[in-house]
Amino acid sequence: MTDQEREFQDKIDNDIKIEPRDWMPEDYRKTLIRQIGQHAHSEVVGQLPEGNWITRAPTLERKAILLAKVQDEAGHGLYLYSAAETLGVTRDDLVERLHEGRMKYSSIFNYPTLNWADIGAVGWLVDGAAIINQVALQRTSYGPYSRAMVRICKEESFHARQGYHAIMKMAFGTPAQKKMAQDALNRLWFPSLMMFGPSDKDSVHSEQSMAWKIKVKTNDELRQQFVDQTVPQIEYLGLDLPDPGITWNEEREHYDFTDPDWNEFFDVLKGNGPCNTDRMRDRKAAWDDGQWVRDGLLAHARKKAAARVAAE
Amino acid sequence: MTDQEREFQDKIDNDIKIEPRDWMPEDYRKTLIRQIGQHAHSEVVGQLPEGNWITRAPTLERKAILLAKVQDEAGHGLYLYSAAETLGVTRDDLVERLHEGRMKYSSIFNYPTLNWADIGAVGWLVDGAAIINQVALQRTSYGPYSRAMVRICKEESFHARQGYHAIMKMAFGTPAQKKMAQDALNRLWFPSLMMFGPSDKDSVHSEQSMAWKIKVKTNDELRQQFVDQTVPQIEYLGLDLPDPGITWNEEREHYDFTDPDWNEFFDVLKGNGPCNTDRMRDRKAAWDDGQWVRDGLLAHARKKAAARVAAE
Amino acid sequence: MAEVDNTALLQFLLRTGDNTLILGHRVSEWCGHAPILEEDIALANTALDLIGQTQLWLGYAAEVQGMGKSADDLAFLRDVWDFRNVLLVELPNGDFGQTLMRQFLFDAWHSIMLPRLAKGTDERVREIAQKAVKEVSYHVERSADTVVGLGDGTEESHARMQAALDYLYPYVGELFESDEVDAAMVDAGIAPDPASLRDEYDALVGRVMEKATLTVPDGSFAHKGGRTGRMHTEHLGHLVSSMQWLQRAYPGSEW
Amino acid sequence: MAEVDNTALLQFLLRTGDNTLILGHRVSEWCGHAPILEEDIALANTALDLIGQTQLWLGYAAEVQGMGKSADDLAFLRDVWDFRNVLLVELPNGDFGQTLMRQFLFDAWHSIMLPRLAKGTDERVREIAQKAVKEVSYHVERSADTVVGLGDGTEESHARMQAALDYLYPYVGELFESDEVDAAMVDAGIAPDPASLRDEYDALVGRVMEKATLTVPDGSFAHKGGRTGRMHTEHLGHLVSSMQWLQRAYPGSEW
Repeated sequence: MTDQEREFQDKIDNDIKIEPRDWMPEDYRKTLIRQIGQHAHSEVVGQLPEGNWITRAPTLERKAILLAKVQDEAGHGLYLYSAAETLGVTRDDLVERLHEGRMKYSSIFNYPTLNWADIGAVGWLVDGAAIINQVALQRTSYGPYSRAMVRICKEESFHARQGYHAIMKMAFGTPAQKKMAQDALNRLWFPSLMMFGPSDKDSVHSEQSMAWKIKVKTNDELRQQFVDQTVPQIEYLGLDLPDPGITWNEEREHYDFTDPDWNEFFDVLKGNGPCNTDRMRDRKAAWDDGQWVRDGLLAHARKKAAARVAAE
Repeated sequence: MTDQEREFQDKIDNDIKIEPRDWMPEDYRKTLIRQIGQHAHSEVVGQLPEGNWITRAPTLERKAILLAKVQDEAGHGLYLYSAAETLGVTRDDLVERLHEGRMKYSSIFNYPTLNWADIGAVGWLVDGAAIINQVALQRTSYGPYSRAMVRICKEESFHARQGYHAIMKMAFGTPAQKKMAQDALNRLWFPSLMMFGPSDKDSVHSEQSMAWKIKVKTNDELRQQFVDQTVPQIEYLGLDLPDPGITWNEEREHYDFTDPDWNEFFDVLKGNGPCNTDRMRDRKAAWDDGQWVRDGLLAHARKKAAARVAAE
Repeated sequence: MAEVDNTALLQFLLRTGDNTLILGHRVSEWCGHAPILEEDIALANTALDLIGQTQLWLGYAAEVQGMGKSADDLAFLRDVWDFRNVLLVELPNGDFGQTLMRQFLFDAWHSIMLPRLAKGTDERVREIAQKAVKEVSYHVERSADTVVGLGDGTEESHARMQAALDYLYPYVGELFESDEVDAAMVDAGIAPDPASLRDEYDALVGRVMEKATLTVPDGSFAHKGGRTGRMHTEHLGHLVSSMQWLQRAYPGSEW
Repeated sequence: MAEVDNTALLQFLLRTGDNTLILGHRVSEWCGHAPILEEDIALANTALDLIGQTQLWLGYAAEVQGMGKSADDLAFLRDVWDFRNVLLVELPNGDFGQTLMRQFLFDAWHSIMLPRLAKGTDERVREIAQKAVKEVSYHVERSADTVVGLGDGTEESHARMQAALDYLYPYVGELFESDEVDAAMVDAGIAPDPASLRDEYDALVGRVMEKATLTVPDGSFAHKGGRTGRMHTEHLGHLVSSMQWLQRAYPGSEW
């Protein structure tokens, strides 16, 4: 370990934030770019499954709530791209990597939203799981990322609460609505568990990330926390447990549960999820169809700047 | 008048059909190309307002009937383009003239179909009006056109009957359905009257066309026939008359009725109808988007032909 | 001031609320598909404001109607013929340029109409308009800037914006139509005669189009039929079948 | 032969009828927008045949269900989760090439399955299949010809057809899934095990793709969830909201 490296690790060990101008190991930078970039992409792609129901939201209030949420997510995308840019990449470069398949986004967004209860369930389960990750990440070692997380967490917990209210309406509604809620829970349960990543023993990047405090808790710890927090909510909603393996373990003082099907997880990662193709097709089409808009606005900005210079 | 012209007119006066290889005056040819071409275009564009409801047809039976009808219309388009081609133009040329705005189609298709009863009303009123025109045209002097008309008339009267049955279901259905039927009748009545063209005194092409038996009855005669046939049907359906001016004239033994608003007619002709832009946009997009298909199939046909020649 | 007839007031409120409902819905269709992330945010924000205004306008409309209905009932349980929005707002999104051009043409009118309503004689109308006017002054600023940026951008962006303007302009005239409903609003001091706003509108649109290097089409032809409900476009029915799906399929549920 | 369990038979009939319903609906979306007038006619004709078959399959399904429902009730009053069509047929039309590729991939399976059903032990299934098989042998001939013509056409048409095949091929595997419903059909001699048709299918598709100069993608990954109803695509919900609009908005009417 060089002196620089030791000094860097000391800061981290003493919970002193690393800032953009500080020296950092190349791998730390790369790992962060990957992680923050993927997080940003997830916010952007995450607009799509929820956007799928905006035009079918059943009341004006629900439409407004959903619009506000999707708007927040786009906003999170912005913060996160900005945080990533402090590490010396551009947003356009990150977007290009996404479109070329060299960067990922959260696999959960490769699952479809098939009934209105999914919108509640996404807030409750998906944002719920995200928050567990993100609360931990508020303590991450990289300053801009940590501060973005603080800001994002506030909004995300608001979304999770709204999601839970939405699913309550469904679970306590008509039999058809309750059936929608159950269907959503059944479909989204295991994909939500997968959001914490593979089991610690199979996780590639974990150990170094923990030492660098890019990760703060292990995948399995976070997953257990999610299960423990969510099972009582399922019971409160009067829904059937989506996994017959869920039982309270007196000894561990945690819920036991069935591991998700990791083959499915890796299939989805490879691009074979139910919606991978559609999501990327939509995003690329948005980007390509918007080229003339970006070009036009840029050309106008240059004309204006040139006119200003000429006038000076 | 030259001998050729006299001979030509004699044939017409004696109800001998003019055939493609016969000599004919250039104006006769041009007028026929315009008339048959516009008729063909009308069949093709006419798919759009009905197609607008195919995905929303309320029963499987209704969907099937509507599909069959639209299929027939495309078929009529084919016959008519073929008839026009006997006069020395190509279908592609006619399509190009349509897309460039140099040829028209029936103005009625520039009105929207806004509720399900419109589909019945189109069959009943629009096809009803078309048949009155077309029955007369079975006796038209140009052989291929006349024969196409005979064939088309059979199918069209079937459509008109089906349309009347569909509107009956609506008029005798729930109050909401009856309201749809009334709404459709009110919106489509005057545009249907316009289908016969301007009043005889304002009609540009009429006199020569009558002499050539390209037209067989005057616009006003045909329009009166339509009103006389339709008013009792409206009454049978229990719908309100769409025009307070409709009254039985004992002396004429015809219904009196209010003239349509010819300003609106000419506005629509100029391109300002409710749907002109959308209809042409749809047709042009279909044509342009399909260029690669036509090119591909042509290229394949050439390869096959070349292979066949090489094998011989 | 004449006392207002409730039938006329209801029509007026439906017109106002259906405009924001349908435009808000159209704009919301963009969600996640904008050319730049900032535009995703801006479009969602515009849609959100318009839906919020809809809740107020249609909420008041439902009260005036006095049949125990809610704003949601009006939004989700009327069929096409009962909608009273101008045709302009129900037209399809087209490309981003067409969406923003439609937005500007509506915002410009909205930004001129609302301050009048905010000073009218009906307290509820006044309150709603006062809230909305702040949002809409931001909308019009933003949509005007984008129209200028794209009109005076590249050759392609200019051509697309001119095509959007040519397509949409014949739908502008309906915003300035007057009928007996409007006359009743004028008599009661609730709203101005729409026709009286045209000069100010033309001046505003003219200024922006000049900066955008775009040509306002000649000709006074105006498509209409939306604000009377007599003849909407075919597009509205498709919008409605999506928007109302859940309420139609599962009537009487709470969401 | 085992006597058939009505629950299984119902599922089988829904799968068969929903395939034709949803594909027929998708194809009908083309109306008036095909690249050539002859194709407008052909597409309408295909849609018409498929809707006609749907009437028979879902009509029989409703009888087997024994709850007094009609084919229309099944088509227009079930929500997405109750549909049992394979995912392939609910995918969007895309361009004309994608539509025809989807059609061929389905027709090829249909043309292999139906002759088996036409010789099965259930009289009604047999009758319906015998009628359908004639129509479908025409469909598959036509769609195969078009796939060949466009695959072996220009560079552009070739590229588009290959892209369509790449996109659609992962949805083919679901046609050959087997579960307890299929086992019950096999036991009762009504239908073959879908898995048993795969070789014949691969041979047919292989022949056509070779003529079309197209490459069948490697990899055995198969999207599924449609024929069990466990997980459709997001596309089906939009199709359904349009298809069912009138029945949902005006329940209990006769049309």
